[in-house]
Amino acid sequence: MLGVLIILLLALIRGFLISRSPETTVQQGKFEDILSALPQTQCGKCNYSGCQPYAEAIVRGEADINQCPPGGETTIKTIAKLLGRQVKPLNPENGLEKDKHIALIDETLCIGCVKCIKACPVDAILGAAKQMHSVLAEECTGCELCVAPCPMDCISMQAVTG
Amino acid sequence: MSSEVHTRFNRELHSFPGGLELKTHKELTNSKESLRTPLPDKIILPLQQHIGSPSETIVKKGDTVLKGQKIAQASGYISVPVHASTSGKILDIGTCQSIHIKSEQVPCIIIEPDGEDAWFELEPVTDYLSIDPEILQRLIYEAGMVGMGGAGFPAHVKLNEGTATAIDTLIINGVECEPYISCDDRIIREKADYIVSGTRMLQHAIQAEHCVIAVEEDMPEAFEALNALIDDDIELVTVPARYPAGGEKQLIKVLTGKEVPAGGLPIHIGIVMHNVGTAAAAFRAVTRGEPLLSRYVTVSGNVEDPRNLQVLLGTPVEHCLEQVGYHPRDDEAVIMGGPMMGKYIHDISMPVVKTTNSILVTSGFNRSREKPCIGCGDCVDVCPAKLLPQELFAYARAKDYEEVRALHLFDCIECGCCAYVCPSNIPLVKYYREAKTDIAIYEKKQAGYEHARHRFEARSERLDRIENRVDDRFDKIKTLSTDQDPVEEDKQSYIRAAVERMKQKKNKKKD
Amino acid sequence: MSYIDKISSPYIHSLTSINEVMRQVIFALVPGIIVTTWFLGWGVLVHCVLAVCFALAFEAIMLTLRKRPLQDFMYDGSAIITGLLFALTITPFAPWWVSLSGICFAIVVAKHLYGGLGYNIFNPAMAGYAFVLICFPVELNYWPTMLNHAVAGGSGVIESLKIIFIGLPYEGLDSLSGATPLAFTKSQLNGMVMLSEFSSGPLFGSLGGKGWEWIGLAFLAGGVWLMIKGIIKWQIPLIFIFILFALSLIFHGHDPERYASSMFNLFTGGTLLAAFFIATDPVTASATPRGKIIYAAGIGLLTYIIRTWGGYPDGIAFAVLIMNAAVPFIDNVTRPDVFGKVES
Amino acid sequence: MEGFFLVLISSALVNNIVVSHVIGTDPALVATQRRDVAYGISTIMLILLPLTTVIATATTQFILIPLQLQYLQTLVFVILIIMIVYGLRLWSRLWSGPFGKSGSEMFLPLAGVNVTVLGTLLLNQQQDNNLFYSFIFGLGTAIGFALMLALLTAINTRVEMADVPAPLKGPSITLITLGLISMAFLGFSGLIK
Repeated sequence: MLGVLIILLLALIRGFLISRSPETTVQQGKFEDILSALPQTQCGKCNYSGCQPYAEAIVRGEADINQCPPGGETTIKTIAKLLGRQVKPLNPENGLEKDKHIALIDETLCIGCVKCIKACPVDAILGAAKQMHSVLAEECTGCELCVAPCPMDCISMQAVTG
Repeated sequence: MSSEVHTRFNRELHSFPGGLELKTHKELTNSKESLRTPLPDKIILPLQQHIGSPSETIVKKGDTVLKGQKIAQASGYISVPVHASTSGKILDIGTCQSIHIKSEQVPCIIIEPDGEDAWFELEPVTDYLSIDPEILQRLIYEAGMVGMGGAGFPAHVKLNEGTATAIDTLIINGVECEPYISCDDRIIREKADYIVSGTRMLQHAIQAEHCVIAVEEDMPEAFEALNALIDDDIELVTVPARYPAGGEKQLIKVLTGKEVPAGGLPIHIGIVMHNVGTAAAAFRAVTRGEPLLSRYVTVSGNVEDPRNLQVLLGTPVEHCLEQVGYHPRDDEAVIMGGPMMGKYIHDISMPVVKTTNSILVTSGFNRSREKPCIGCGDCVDVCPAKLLPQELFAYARAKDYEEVRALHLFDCIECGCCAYVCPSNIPLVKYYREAKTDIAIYEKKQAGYEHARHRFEARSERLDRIENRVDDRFDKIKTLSTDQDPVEEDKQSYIRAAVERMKQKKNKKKD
Repeated sequence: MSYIDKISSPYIHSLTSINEVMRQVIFALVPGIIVTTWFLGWGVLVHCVLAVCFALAFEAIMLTLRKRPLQDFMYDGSAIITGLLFALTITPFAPWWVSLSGICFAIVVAKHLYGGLGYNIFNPAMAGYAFVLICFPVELNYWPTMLNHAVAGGSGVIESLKIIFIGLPYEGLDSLSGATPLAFTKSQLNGMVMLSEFSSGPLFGSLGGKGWEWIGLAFLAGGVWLMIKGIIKWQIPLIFIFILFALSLIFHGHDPERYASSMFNLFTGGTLLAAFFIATDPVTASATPRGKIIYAAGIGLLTYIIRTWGGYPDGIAFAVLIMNAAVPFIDNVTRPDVFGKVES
Repeated sequence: MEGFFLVLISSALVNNIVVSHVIGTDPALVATQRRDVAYGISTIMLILLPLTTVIATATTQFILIPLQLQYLQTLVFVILIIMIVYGLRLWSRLWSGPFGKSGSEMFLPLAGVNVTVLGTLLLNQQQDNNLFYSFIFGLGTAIGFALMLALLTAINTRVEMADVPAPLKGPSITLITLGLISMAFLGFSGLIK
């Protein structure tokens, strides 16, 4: 009887302490670090809508660390180190790592539909409706998001040297 | 003899950590008179012979230039002009193979000499000790002067920084610690007067309080030549022959006992160092108005007549080698620079540049296979920067750049001592260079990530803002009519029409 | 990667190589092996041959399994050294399978599971020795007696082979074998017998255990030769010896009846072998200047503690292994300050 | 005084919680893959273990034994540990606590739920230590644990870069290392009876 009482009492104190204790886990502190290790192409190849949702998913433990093709090996290594996990090869379902490419608009075919401009996550395409569009090579992250929307298939990815 | 001088100036010598005692092989070349190299068929002048940004061409293809005429101007603070080393016609402005820090292909100007070697109009300044230091600096800058010891840091930058801070000591470095090279030894013996006057001039240019000329203890003739000319205003010191005693930070440690802060410059502790070659060339540039057009180059190794040459800048290496009897062999390599820090050149049509101190033909590069590191720690003992080469190597190979940086990779001077002693034959320096390059790439990438993220966030914010406003407008429109948005419909039809038009065009093209 | 990237400065080399270093170490071991054989019988030599053969065999097997080039690693001599050191630490009366299992553990577990030469954390020979010492304490307990070395029953070649491959003749065992001076001292001291009562006994010589002093001197000679050649550095052996010497001096001075003298500690057991050949193994020793000192001092301290108060008569193997485990940590905390370090 | 050193050395080295009693092996495996985790857990253990052993001993002596409730010992210990862990956490959140700004309190839950703490408490009870020796025992155990983590983490970073056969990479080679270290620590056997 007394034992039960003591256990109950202890459990009560414990419950009180837990309820007052703020909830953070080891992983949550790593969110910023993981996000900054991602290439910020917002390409969605990881099956998440952007880099931030993917970083959040990693922190929650939903997503694996090898789903970012643009970041490739370097990114995987960095995240693995941040989380103390084993490095693993890139998941081929998400895509393959390749050298940096940037989008190039074939200006003879462009009809000025602004669809690619809307798709670009970093505002790297210049142009206005019914005007020819052009890619700012310096700003392009090579996410390929502008390729699919183009009705003329006039956007191609070109490898960058250097 | 040297002890006398030591006591005369009470300079106590210190020692730097690590280092090696190497067989110098300087006897091959240091007792032979240097020769002027005849004009080559072609002069190739790379626009980047220095650390910093490349110079900009100011001549056109087909122009005729005179010897000493400026053909490219500096493109920034850390940059210098380039001058034509002889008179002739500009054959081409293109790219060439050259020894340079980062890339192998650099833009260059190719001159076809006319054989007359006609001088451009020169403007000598004789009262160099009484003019304003800033004018002196300007003259030296206009002459395209860079550090001639090997790194090629623009000389005027060191001088300018010198006037900005109070300089305690100017050190003129005649310590040639790399084996085989004797061009500094020769230039001191042959041009001692230039060096001593040049030293006084540089001292005036940076307003240094003290001035030291340092030579190595195995160059007694050079010491005597200088000793005969100097007064009490300049200290002449011999330092023990120990590789890499001629390294900037190492020599400062030996002479003053001070350590240049890691990641810092000698200027931070009130010291400026120039090579003896720079002093001589600077003197020439000011008193005779001749810009930097030629330099002493040691050509040594497996050649018939190893010796020092006075070579016009831009002369192909091949041409220099012809002067001393070179017979190419399969197991040999030609190296620009010394055997410890030089660079292998696979194309001997490459030109001699402002930083070329030596051309070496060696068969020593054939090394046995790389074995695993056994952690013997020999490299730790010889490292002059007090690093841990074996750990650097392990982390560099594992591409753990965070750790590599924590181990001070960027304080590595790539002197090669560690690789020299390594019993496992590991080319450690190669790994460090690769790691340095990779880190630079990684940082660029990371900066790109950061930039992209910034832009993405800005865009998201803007879209949010617009959406809110659009929503407001929609609400207004909705209250007015329930019809489809006319603007939107117009857009759609426009796109459809345009697509049709272009498709027809495309088809036409195909036909 | 173009051809140019494969050639990198420096283009000259000191021409030392692992093979050369290992060869010198093997040469330096020769006097020690000869003297040990002289005092402990042919069994020593038989074990040396056995252990080296086993070591090379396991090395070859592991290299083949791991698909590494045989010719690069077989001739580096590291397996031979492991074999020799192992053979010199076990008793010449040990059966052949002790060598087999010890070397197997040394080469397979301690060396190749970690990636082979250069990557092992623990000294293979000492890991192998500690392994057999824990697994077969009885077999390792019989040592040839030094009393009449030249004519001892176990010292003929045939006799030695018989003992190693068939087993010890259990009748007449006492005339053949006995405890090592270290083990004897330990058991006597544990039995509360005063040191002065037995230290003049037949097991003891002028410096250390009878005969052991000469063995120690032979290893000392080999070690000094290595130091002169610059193959091993002075820090590790000398600091190890100094710490052991100093500790035993203090305790011996404090109570000469309970603690053996410094000379006894140095010249008995594997002290000098360990000091010059085992602790100096470059792979498993610390590489930083300060780390080397801590590492060597640690081995000296632990050896003395285990010898004096622990359960094993000679603690060197354990001391070396424990310090091996600590080396990466020591290396991390003793990184030297970079040239021109800025005080922050 | 002699007892003090005996208990300290015994719990830290001779009967090391990680390599002699294999109780601490699990957290050692997890924590030694990364340096900051190892550091955090070690710091926490150094504070948590002495504290819990003392409180647990006090609880046993002043509550459980007088009330003849020893059979509840394990259960009470489990609840005690969680209480103390969350108490420490609350403390560090509200008044910066014993960890200062190191951020180590992040690892408190990790340290709290592992078996090492409970194991230490039970071992301590087996030895019938009084309050003072309980404290020393807890401290010694924590020192031994931290020492092992330090060694293992350093070894792991080196082994990670080694040419370890692929199937053995990661925790498996750490276990082998632990095995070899335990073997080395057998050298201490007989040091303290």
